[in-house]
Amino acid sequence: RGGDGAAPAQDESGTKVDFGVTREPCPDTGHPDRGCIYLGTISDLTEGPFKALATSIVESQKAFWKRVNDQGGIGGYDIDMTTHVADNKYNPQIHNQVYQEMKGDVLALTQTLGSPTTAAILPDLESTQMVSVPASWTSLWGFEEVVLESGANYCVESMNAVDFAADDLGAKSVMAVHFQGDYGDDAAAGAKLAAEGRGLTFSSTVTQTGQDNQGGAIDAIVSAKPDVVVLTVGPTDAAVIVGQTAARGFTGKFIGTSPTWNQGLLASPAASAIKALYYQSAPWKPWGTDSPGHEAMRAALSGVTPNDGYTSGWVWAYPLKAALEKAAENKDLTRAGVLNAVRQLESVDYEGMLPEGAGRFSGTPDESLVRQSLIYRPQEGEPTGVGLVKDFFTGPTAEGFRFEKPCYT
Amino acid sequence: MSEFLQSLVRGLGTGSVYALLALGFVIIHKSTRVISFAQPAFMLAGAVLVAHLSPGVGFFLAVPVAALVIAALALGVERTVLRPMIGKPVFVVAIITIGVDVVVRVVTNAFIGLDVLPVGDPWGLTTVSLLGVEVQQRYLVMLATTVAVVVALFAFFRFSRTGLAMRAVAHDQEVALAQGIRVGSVFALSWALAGGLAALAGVFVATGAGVDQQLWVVALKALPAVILGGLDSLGGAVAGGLAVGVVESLVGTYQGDVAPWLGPNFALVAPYALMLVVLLVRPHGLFGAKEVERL
Amino acid sequence: MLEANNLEVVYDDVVLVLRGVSLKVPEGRVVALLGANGAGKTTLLRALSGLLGVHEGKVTRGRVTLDGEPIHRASPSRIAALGVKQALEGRRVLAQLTVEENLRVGGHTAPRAVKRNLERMYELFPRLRERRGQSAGYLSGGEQQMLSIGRALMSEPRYLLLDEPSLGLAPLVVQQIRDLVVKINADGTTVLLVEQNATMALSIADHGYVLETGKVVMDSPAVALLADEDVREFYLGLGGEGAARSFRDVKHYKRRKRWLS
Amino acid sequence: MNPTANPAADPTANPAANPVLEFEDVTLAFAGVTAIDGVSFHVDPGELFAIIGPNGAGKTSIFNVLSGVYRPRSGSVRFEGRELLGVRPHRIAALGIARTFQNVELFAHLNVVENLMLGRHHHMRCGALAAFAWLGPARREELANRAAVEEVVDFLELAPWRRMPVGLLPYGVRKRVELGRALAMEPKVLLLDEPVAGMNAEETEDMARFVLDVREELGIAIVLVEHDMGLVMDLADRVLVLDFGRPIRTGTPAEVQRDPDVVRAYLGEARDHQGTGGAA
Amino acid sequence: MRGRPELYTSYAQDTAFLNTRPKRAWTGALVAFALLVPFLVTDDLLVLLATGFVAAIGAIGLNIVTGYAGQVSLGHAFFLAIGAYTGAALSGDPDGRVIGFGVTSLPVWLLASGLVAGLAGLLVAPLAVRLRGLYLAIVTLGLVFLGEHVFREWTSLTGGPGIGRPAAVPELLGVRLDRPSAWFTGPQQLYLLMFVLLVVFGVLARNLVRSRIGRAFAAVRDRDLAAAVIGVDPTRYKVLAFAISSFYAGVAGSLLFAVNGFFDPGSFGLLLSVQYIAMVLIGGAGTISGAIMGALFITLLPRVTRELPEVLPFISADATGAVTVFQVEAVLYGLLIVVFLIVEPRGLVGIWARVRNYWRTWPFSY
Ligand SMILES: Nc1ncnc2c1ncn2[C@@H]1O[C@H](COP(=O)(O)OP(=O)(O)OP(=O)(O)O)[C@@H](O)[C@H]1O
Ligand SMILES: Nc1ncnc2c1ncn2[C@@H]1O[C@H](COP(=O)(O)OP(=O)(O)OP(=O)(O)O)[C@@H](O)[C@H]1O
Ligand SMILES: [Mg+2]
Ligand SMILES: [Mg+2]
Repeated sequence: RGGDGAAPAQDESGTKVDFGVTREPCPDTGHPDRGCIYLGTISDLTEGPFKALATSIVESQKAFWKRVNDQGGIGGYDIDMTTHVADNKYNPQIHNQVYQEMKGDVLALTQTLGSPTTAAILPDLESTQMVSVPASWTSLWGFEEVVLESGANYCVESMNAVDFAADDLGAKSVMAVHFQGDYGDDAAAGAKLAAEGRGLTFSSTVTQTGQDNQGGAIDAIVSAKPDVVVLTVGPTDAAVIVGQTAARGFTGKFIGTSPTWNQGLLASPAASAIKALYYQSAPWKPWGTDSPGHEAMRAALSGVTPNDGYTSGWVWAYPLKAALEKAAENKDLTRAGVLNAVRQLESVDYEGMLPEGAGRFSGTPDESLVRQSLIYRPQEGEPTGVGLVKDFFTGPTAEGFRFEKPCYT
Repeated sequence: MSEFLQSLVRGLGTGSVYALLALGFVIIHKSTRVISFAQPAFMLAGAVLVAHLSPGVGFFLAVPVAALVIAALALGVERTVLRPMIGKPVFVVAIITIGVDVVVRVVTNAFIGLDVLPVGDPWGLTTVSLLGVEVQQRYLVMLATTVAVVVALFAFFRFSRTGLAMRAVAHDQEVALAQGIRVGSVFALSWALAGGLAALAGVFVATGAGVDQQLWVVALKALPAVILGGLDSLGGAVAGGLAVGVVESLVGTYQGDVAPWLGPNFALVAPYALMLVVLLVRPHGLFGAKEVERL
Repeated sequence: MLEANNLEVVYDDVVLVLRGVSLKVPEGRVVALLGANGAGKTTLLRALSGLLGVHEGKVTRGRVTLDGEPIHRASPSRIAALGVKQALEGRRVLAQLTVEENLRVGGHTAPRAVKRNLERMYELFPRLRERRGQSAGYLSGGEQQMLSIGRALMSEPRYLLLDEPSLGLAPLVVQQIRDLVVKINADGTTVLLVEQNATMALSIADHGYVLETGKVVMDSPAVALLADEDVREFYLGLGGEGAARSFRDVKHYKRRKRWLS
Repeated sequence: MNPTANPAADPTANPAANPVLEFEDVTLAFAGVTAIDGVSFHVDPGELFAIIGPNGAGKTSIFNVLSGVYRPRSGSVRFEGRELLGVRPHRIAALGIARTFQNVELFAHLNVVENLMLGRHHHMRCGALAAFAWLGPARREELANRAAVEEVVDFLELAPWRRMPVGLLPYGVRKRVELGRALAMEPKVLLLDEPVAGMNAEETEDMARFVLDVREELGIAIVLVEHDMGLVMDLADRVLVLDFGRPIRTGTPAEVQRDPDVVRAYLGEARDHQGTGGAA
Repeated sequence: MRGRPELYTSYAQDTAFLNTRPKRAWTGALVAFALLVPFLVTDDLLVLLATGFVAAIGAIGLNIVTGYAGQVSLGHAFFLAIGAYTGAALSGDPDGRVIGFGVTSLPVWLLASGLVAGLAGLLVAPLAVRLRGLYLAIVTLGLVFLGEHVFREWTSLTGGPGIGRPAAVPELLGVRLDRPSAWFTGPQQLYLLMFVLLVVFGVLARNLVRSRIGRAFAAVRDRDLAAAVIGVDPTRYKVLAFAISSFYAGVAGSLLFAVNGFFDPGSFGLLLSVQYIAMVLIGGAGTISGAIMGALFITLLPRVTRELPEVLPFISADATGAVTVFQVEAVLYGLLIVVFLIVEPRGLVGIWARVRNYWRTWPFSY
């Protein structure tokens, strides 16, 4: 055989469909009168470094799409995202393999986790017009038509963090301590742009995941003594870095990019240092916020231990929902139709979870870029361990930034 | 100078954890000639177990309990999976231990949950001043524990028949059997010991921040340590472990100034570079026994 | 009495090596077991000492008994503890261990007597005393053979199964081994002696068996075997008339006679 | 075997004048042991020279020096006038010294033919690229050498076991395969280390026959180490007796046998060594 | 000669590549079947099989040094990486983000990848020949870690970890094989390409191992001291085995990611090396066909374990619960390897030998 099968067809209401859309109802949504749209999920679910985050994203999106179905589905269809879930072990090759396996059976991807992994399927996503939702905030996604990004990317988030450091913490020197790869490099690039723009001394150090691998970063921080360190690492690594530098007498501040935080840090040996030195930047508000979206999420996920992985998964799903709705409206639920719908999205209704105007996928990357982020501090008693310091703001650097290419390459 | 001393002490601290891990590898190798790649999983399991136990029973009870439980787990693995492989090619057995590692680790991961898990140790990041050098308490504890464990092991191997029996089993199982040595018991003992040591090491690694899924990676540092020391030498394992810790720490402190062209984080692979250099000169590590061969 | 009854042994589930072998080793005696290479002598010893498992071998029929108790299902360590000990064929020294450590390993089941027995072995084999601290792997072939025998004696077994002890030993030492067997037998150890050097074996044995391709083809008192035509010809290397032949004379004719083929 | 390849048949060689092998005042020591202590001897072309002595006297060590495995502390070893000390083992093999080993050293996972083919390794030239392609020269070379090996198989009556991995062969056959491998090398000197140890009378006779055939049909000089005095006394032209690494006597079998030192150190009293099969 | 097909009348027949009639028949049938496969199964499976064929080339290489020459190397990932980066750099876009020379012709970069990796093997070999057993294994593993460090830092070549770069461009005679053409889909073309390459490299390796060189490898493996004394230079052949094995690794490395089109330095860790060792051992060390079977087994196993939970009723297909289907998959993967090796330590080849022996002697045991 070869090839993926599915030829374009029309359903009874005249909507065009091809891949991943069936007239038969979804296996377990309980609406026998509706057809089914299948969405794929490729995530890091067993051995990889992001397992903890990934599981909550998946669970949250399950709840998200269930809510969509409960509210009547989209264009006479229910959404199924449980049939095609695959584990990529954070390995590009496995990612590609499981993608190949599911690609003929899904209309779009509601999650493709990781940058090198997603990069491994990107040419295929483009050529098959498979709209997909990343589980990351890389500035690169702003330039990929098929990839639906939400909120401020790492680059912008760090720009705002540095601006905050300069304006509110009076910092004169900044150091970026980061993982290599899209996550850390993107954030470090933003921090650098902002530091240079604001005339701060800037330095940067790369580090790797693993508790006993932070020695280099710690040595670098302790010897350079920057006023503020912008951290883009994992939670345990952050605990080691903040804890050990403090133990060695470092008194500067840390601002962590969103994936750096985990409320478990408040119970770690580094807790006191973290409470004293640590700030947390974020693209959107945490679990416990009052907004229609947050409330809906908490209702849909009642019973889970609060964690902002859930929040992220939930927010990320909105643009895909909007695109599907638009496509249904256009009576074209083919892949091409969905991509076309994305091109028509002037804004996405995030139910208050992101500021007005976010999700303008019709514009150029510079136009659609979300430039607002927030700053939090660790605070015991809050559901995810952080309390607000500075509400959505756009720092001067991000404000004037011309977004013409990804921040890192 | 104090920078140097601090770096050295930190190196010795982490090095003692590597030494504990390396001892596990060496003990298993001594009796089976196999490198057990299941050690990382046992280490992770030990740390996770302590994290779950210590809120209930307290850290100091949780540690021995966890070490025993993991020893029992290792024993079970040996009994079911390794026992049938007695006398089979060592590399096949090594691959089997990798399979075991995957299984144990995946199962353990399920108990880590979404948040970083603290192990509940009393030391935190408190430092004490020792001869003018600021040292974290936990490093001192690690070092002391390692010394105690090593002394106990040495005594055990020196004064019991078992040490010799282990070596006999390792070199020729048929000969050992013919001398009335219970090969199975020797295997079981070495796996249990190694499992317990791994659990202990896991707890120590996790004292600084907490347990996460990637904790097991630390166990790989024991590999250059055992090779450096010599695969069949307990003393070598300790020396190798400490050397790896110290080299890592000192390179981390000074390489940025001395040899920046090696790239950031060269410290993390420095033990491997050291291992390559040492083995060029001594093909059996610093204290390993030469292969005895003649025509 | 150590006894094999109608024993059948299979290797790897396919290679049938012993086909119904029966043999008796009465307490206090020396029994010799002769047979060509590959006849199954070593296999029989393994069956007696429980070491078949290491070689993927199994007793598929028949049984081995020690004083009437079946032991063919027992573990080698248990059989060794009961006092049946095999000195392995072919100098299986533990090369990495020193000479003395090798001997100590041999005394594993008699830890209290190790010191005394070490002294005894060094007296028997002075060569080993000289080499006591050396890695056994560097010993000469004959020295390794001595070590292998010494190691078996270290635990003072009740039944000693010796597999080709004279292999590669100098004539003088072969005499010593012969005397040694006589002596330990006199001291109460029962010996089952597998030998290619049939002259030596039969000269000290009470009884002898001849094994050919997995079957016992002769089972008689040693004196009777010594007198047997075929044994004289094939195992003792004596011509029909009883005179020693020169190798230079035999070289141009070939004989291929077997009892059973 | 291939008679034209037989070096001893080379008319330009002058057997009477030049010994093939000269061992001169060699001393070899290991930590604590002097394994060879000032030993000298020479072997003439076509001669069967035996070395005997108690266990640990240094016989195998002499072989190891000859084949380049051990490097003596002092002395000189010459083969056809050429100094061997410092030459690496595989070069020495290529020069024409082949040997068998006390503990059979065959390549256990290879079959008989492959083991013998390895004996011909240095007669073959094909490199990696030719081997990959298996065309022309590589293939021709393989077949030609294969023919030579089959002659050895015939000569030593190994045909029934040709395709068997040697690890599964009976001990006696393995010893014979080892001899075959040495012969396949087409050596000028053959070193045999205890070729009949562990064999019964009949197998010993077979081996003796092969050794004599090798000598008579191929004219190769042979150095024999053996504890079976029947064999040594019967076959050897001259015998060297060692004790503790030192030579105590060289002479014809008859002379050696009567020497009281030899009897005391090695043979033992009160035994008739003539004609007893087996190892005594 | 009818009725006695196994009787050889010349050494040439005896040493021939496929020396018995059943072997010829089986091989023919297998090749014919393999050529039909692209028209029978879906693209995702073809991609997987193509990857498996490439892995088989790499496994054959590892088998040469490990199975034949007895030098257990855990450094295969390092040589695979060198091949992968050589191929990718040579065929890469000259104006791209990372180093590229625009030489897209497959034969050119394929050969170059092999040669560069082979050269690296040659450089490492002097260290390797001094070591044995586990020492060698772990020292070569050290190579992998050092290599990872270099690849992480050399971002202009590798794109950096977590970012990566495009892989080698499989272009043959001006045709991009990874893109659909008039007659075939991309995966079909890649499948056929990899299959042909596997056959070529498999036959070459087979030739090598039955030559004097292959025998010398085996001699060095079984007993290197004795090998030297009969005229085989152990050092030379250990070095040669390393170089050839690395050449194969280089070739496989350059192709491995051409199927995906993209890779990052994180792909070349301990895990990859271990997978290759597993391929060799599971297939059966010291046989070419074993390496191929082992490579296919390891490549296809995850796919099988992904399918398994669906047919095992007691496992819920839940992605997030306490016991997720993915944990079950991962555990199954580990367990299958363990159980397989316990049951048959000689690998797939051992199973084959058993089956054959069984039928040969059937219905008689013994
Ligand atoms: N582990 C094994 N697997 C398969 N076959 C075996 C095994 N061990 C021995 N054999 C076969 O069993 C037969 C008998 O072997 P055994 O070693 O018992 O003979 P033996 O009489 O001791 O000979 P030798 O005088 O050579 O020591 C031989 O044909 C041998 O090939
Ligand atoms: N590599 C080595 N290292 C240390 N000692 C050695 C080594 N090789 C040999 N020896 C010692 O040298 C002495 C001579 O050994 P060699 O093997 O030459 O004896 P041999 O005459 O062949 O004895 P046998 O008849 O028992 O085989 C022995 O005492 C042995 O222990
Ligand atoms: Mg035997
Ligand atoms: Mg000798």
